[in-house]
Amino acid sequence: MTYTQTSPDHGAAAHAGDVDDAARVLEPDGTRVPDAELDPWIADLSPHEMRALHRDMVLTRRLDAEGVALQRQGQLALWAPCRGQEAVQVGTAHALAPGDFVFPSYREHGVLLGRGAQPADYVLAWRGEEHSAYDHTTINAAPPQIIIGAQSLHATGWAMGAQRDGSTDVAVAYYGDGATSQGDVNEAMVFASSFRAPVVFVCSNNQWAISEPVTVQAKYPIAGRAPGFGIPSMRIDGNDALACVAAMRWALDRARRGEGPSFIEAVTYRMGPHTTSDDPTRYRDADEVEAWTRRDPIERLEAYLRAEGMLDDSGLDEVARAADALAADVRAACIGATTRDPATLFDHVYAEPHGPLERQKAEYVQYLAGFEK
Amino acid sequence: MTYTQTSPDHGAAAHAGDVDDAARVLEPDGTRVPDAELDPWIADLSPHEMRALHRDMVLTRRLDAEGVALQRQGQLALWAPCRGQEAVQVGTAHALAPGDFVFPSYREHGVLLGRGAQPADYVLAWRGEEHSAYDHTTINAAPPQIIIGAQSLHATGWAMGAQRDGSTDVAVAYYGDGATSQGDVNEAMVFASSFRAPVVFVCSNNQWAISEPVTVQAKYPIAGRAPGFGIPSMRIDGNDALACVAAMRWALDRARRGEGPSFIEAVTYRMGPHTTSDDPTRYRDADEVEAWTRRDPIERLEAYLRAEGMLDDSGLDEVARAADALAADVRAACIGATTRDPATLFDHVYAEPHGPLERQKAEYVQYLAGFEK
Amino acid sequence: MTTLTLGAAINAGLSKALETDDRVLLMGEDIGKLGGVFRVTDGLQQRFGAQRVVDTPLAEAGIVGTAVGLALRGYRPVVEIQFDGFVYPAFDQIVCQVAKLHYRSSGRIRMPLVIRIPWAGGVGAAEHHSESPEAYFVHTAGLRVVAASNPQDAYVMLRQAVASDDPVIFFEPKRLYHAKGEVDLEADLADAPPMHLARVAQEGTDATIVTYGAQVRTALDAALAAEDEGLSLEVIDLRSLSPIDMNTVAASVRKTGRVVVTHEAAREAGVGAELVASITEQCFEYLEAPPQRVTGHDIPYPPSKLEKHHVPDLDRILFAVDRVMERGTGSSAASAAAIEGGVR
Amino acid sequence: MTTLTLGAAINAGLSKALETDDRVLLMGEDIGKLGGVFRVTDGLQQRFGAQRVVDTPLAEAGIVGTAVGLALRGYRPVVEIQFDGFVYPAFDQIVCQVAKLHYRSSGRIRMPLVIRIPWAGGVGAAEHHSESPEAYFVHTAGLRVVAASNPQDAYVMLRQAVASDDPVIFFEPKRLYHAKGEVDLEADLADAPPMHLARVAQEGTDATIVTYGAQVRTALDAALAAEDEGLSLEVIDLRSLSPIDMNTVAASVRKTGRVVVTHEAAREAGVGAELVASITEQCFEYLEAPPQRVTGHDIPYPPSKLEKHHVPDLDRILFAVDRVMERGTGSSAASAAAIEGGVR
Ligand SMILES: Cc1ncc(C[n+]2csc(CCOP(=O)(O)OP(=O)(O)O)c2C)c(N)n1
Ligand SMILES: Cc1ncc(C[n+]2csc(CCOP(=O)(O)OP(=O)(O)O)c2C)c(N)n1
Ligand SMILES: [Mg+2]
Ligand SMILES: [Mg+2]
Repeated sequence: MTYTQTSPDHGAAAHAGDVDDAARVLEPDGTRVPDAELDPWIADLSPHEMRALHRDMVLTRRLDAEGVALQRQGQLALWAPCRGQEAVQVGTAHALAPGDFVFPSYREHGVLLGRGAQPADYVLAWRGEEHSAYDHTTINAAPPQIIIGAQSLHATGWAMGAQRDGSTDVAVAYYGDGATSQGDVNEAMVFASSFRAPVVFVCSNNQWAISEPVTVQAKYPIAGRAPGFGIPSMRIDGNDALACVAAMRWALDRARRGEGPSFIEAVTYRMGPHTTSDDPTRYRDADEVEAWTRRDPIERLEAYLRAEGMLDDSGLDEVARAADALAADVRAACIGATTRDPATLFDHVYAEPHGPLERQKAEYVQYLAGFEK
Repeated sequence: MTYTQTSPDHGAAAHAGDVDDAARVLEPDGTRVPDAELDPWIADLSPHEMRALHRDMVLTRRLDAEGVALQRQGQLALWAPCRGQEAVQVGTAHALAPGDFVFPSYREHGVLLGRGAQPADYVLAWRGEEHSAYDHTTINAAPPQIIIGAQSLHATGWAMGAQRDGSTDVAVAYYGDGATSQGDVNEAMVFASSFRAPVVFVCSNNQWAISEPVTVQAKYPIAGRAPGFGIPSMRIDGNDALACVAAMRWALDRARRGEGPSFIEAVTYRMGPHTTSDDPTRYRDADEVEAWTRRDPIERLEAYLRAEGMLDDSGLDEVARAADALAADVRAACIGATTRDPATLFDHVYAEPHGPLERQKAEYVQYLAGFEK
Repeated sequence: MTTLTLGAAINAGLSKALETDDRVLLMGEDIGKLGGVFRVTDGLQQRFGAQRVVDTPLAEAGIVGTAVGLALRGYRPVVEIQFDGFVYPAFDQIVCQVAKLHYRSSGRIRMPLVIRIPWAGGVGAAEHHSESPEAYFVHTAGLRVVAASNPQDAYVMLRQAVASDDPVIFFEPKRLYHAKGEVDLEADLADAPPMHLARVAQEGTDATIVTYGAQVRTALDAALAAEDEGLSLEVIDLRSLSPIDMNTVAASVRKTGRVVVTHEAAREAGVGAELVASITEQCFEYLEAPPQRVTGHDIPYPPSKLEKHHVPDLDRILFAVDRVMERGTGSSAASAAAIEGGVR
Repeated sequence: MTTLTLGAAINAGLSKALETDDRVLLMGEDIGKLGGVFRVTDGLQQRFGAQRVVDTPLAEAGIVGTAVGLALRGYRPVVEIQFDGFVYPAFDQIVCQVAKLHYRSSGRIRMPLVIRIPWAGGVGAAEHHSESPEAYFVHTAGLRVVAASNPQDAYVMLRQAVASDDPVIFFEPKRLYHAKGEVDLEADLADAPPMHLARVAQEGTDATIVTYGAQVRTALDAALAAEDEGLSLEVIDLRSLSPIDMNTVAASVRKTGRVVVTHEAAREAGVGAELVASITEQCFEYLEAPPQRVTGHDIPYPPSKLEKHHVPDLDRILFAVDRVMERGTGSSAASAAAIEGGVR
């Protein structure tokens, strides 16, 4: 539903983590249910596209599992798992046009996949070889952002630029529930609203910011904030890939028609630890995790596609093989990575010549050479 | 009204500067009109209290005029006039209990008056003698804040302390429409809501942030933001002193009863320049200013009190004399101020002993002494 | 040549930049109709429109953060921070994003951003309006930091900053906004000295004063006063604070053997510390006396009635000159007090 | 005496502070149930309750800004910033409010705030997780800045910081969190050396190494390696970065005449610049060679696979020692390479 009301009295009943009142078109068991606001946006979604959604979610999950495994094996320094959040990542990315530009956080592996990332793109930063592995212009994605919420302003500024260029390109900022507490994220709403910038804010409310439940950040549904800034919002079931496509299309369409920013809160769940360094058993109940396994986004779409006859065992096999192939490629890209020459440390600090730093580089190179004698 | 709805569609009609839909109990001509939400809070307001409100507004205006005059005469470096905003400043301050603590911006002269400031308290900072003239514990007011919005967090933290102390003291943050764009102000709403802190946010929407109209900060009424954070808000006519008392009592009462933060948007107008350094003719129309003279907060209450027989010429004379006396005291405190010994420059950087700085002080004092020989 | 104030020279530089490159845009608080609180952007919105001279919401992180996004989209934003003391809310965006994005992206992303900051004290302003935050940015790798001391440099360096593909923190000494000088508005940028070079503002042989921004004037006044004492002081205007042009500084120190560094910012870990450290490292055997720092005290900026005791003046510089000359301290300083009235 | 890791020593210090003074409270992200991402606050929420060990919303300006308000109400907040790189959103509140409120109020307001920052690199972390921002705070008047290098100091200095009526930025060298040492948990705070004093970590006569934080270990290792070369190095652990205990530093430099300053932060206008400048000013006639700085390069912190080339190690320190000793550079460094494996 379009979020137009945030009465404190109404809110007292709602809870920032509730998923029941979020909009969806697929029930957890895959049953298709109508939603007047979402349905129009996916009326034309072909079986082919739905299968692609399913496939990309499976690929994302497989890739994510590979990231965890590579970290366990000492090949990566760290990994931030996205298991459970495949629908919102893949679904929203699916709705994008090539010219759109995404500003992801560190956990948006499914978004990168949707943008056409190459195997090495997923892992080199986590391995510590590069701060950002991919070329932002190739996949139209900014480097993954670690400073929580900072990218929301970058997306807004990029959108202001797109607007000035007279293009219909849209910027998308991805961030979590925790990020909504940051000043930057709120300032982004102010700027986006004030300038009617063609930007979409996608908040993946995965219920946790490391060990803090979403209720530390918000008492009432996060989607209720944007309207106060003049930004219409939708609160959707983030484990329903079709709802995610629909909401994203609604938002992108508004942006392309010059109606400015929109906000999407996708209610989902972080099934794994915050990162491979984290131990969630210290702060959350197994019951809660268990309950969310029954809302799995992949099983949900799979059940629907099977019931509708759009996907069968052989299709699933094919997807599983593609997923394994991707994982193998990622693994190869990771293990095959070599660390660059230390002299390159000094490169790209500045785009233009910088004498003192060039001297520091020369001195360090000379110093290193001393060991080779 | 309690702000519970901020539909973008509804909002498209509303305008962040509109005053017509703000709640009031006095029309601009002083006619008393009913308001179901405000009325109960001022049902017991005595003629004596209403006269005090009027008197404090007149004193504030006179004091403010003296500040401008002192600046013109070179006695002050700068002054930020509050003319036109007396009702919200005096009205909200009037509702406070002694133990409450205010966190003002630089323009809240009427709030300081309500807190019992002494003549020198208004001017010494503007003269450049001190950063903050008054003792915060005497008038329960933090130093006036120049970093826009920063005090909203201080108020929230203070309220968290009051809460821990089990007291019923309430913190009040005062800021302008421009401040609502700052990250700090939004983070303050997050913290206040999350911890149910007994804090009241009073936003004086005086339509301008220096040269920028409020529409640069907000497309829709600012009061619509707080509910999204789980904070109920009221949007009131900030030139109606009685409405200001009522709204503040509503908010304080909530805080004291443990119901947490509230937000008040008082729609008012900055009749003068931003500061004495500013030239508003560069950016706003005389017509607009002219229109607002017809909504004068003092005339409005005066008309009402006269019509009700609560105030007569002799009462007005007495108020005028008190105002002149205050202005004379302020002038005397200002002109009589002396600049402190330069050696004190080094004092109070640290609360505890600091060898290197003490040596810097000693060296500078010795250096100065060299000129006296 | 045209006679312009420093403020007008920057205005002319901005105007030229907007004219020359349609990817340049200005952003800030009150820079449009009002023309900025110092009128530095006066008339620009009227001339170039509100899409290119943008009054932003009141949020510095927002201004710099959206400018980062605009740069990613190919724009060259020139951001105004209204006063020195209001840059801190944008510090995170400047340090983690503006300064690092080129490096973080292995050179793929460029950040041709200029952040203009009306800067430093001596104008009788209120709290937070007289800050000297330059050392924070000098310590931050990835940023270039410059400070103009006269209208000609202000005009040229502003245009160089806009043309640079690196982010530039551009400090404007606000107490010189009304100082006048000759500006060559037509000169070719390619002929101008590059932004990163220091300038010998006055030649001398007995000692070197290294400084920047508004203190250059004070140093020149000090050099004039010292002449009466028979002292020949060389004054170096750094212009670029990061990188520092140590070639020019070291050449001077090797010549004079004595050096006074002066700035308004606090001493502890300030730009003066870097200068004294680098000078010592590079000119150790030439130094005839320990370098002296004449800086703001290690205190928050004081109330304006007392600021004349904080901002280093002619006397304090001469006092330090006496020390590096190893003369009885205080003599020339006290005698110079007579002419101090005319200095600031 | 108890053997504790540095992290556990801080935990013990926090626990003691919470126990001793009920106006003390802890605030930060994930410090409650989780006990912090480094487990430094482990068990404290369980023991002291959620009103005193507070999981805050994810907003650093908010954390520090509300702590300011709590201090105004008479509390003594101890704030945790989760990682060094996340302190910048709070920079405005720290510089304009925390550091200045005592001064701004002519001493009427006190800011007994501690801001704990897990700090610096060498642990293979992701971007923004290995920053060394100390110079920003050292340059800011009104703050005290300290850095512990061992469990005993960590325990005592944490408690001194909490007891101080001034705001203290408390840097915790994260790569030493698991380093063990003896801690006297019962000792009287009054008997401990004051927080602002440096410590001679090792006595020596040929040259002085001045450092702080995790680099103290590296410097001690370098001193050990240098012994084999017949060199006696004195190592000074600053402990307090603002103010710097120049008495201890200068006494050592006057003795040795030669000095190497090392830290992980970038060189330009870093704490090392202040040290070299102050040493030169105060010990000029004792210096036999120009002081050397061994610092992180003037680059953003690199990707972790390359960090060993950024964080100064034993070899780089010895290389600099050779230079201050005016010996053929590189000799002892190269020979020391053999034992480097065991160092970090
Ligand atoms: C400015 C900043 N503060 C703190 C952190 C540390 N941190 C990393 S992730 C995280 C939680 C983020 O939660 P959320 O926004 O919900 O995203 P999620 O991890 O759940 O995807 C925190 C506190 C950070 N990276 N940046
Ligand atoms: C962080 C910060 N940025 C900019 C300024 C400069 N400034 C001072 S007052 C002001 C406008 C404030 O407008 P508003 O919040 O509406 O308050 P008003 O002055 O109207 O009372 C600005 C931009 C400042 N003081 N602090
Ligand atoms: Mg989350
Ligand atoms: Mg205003």
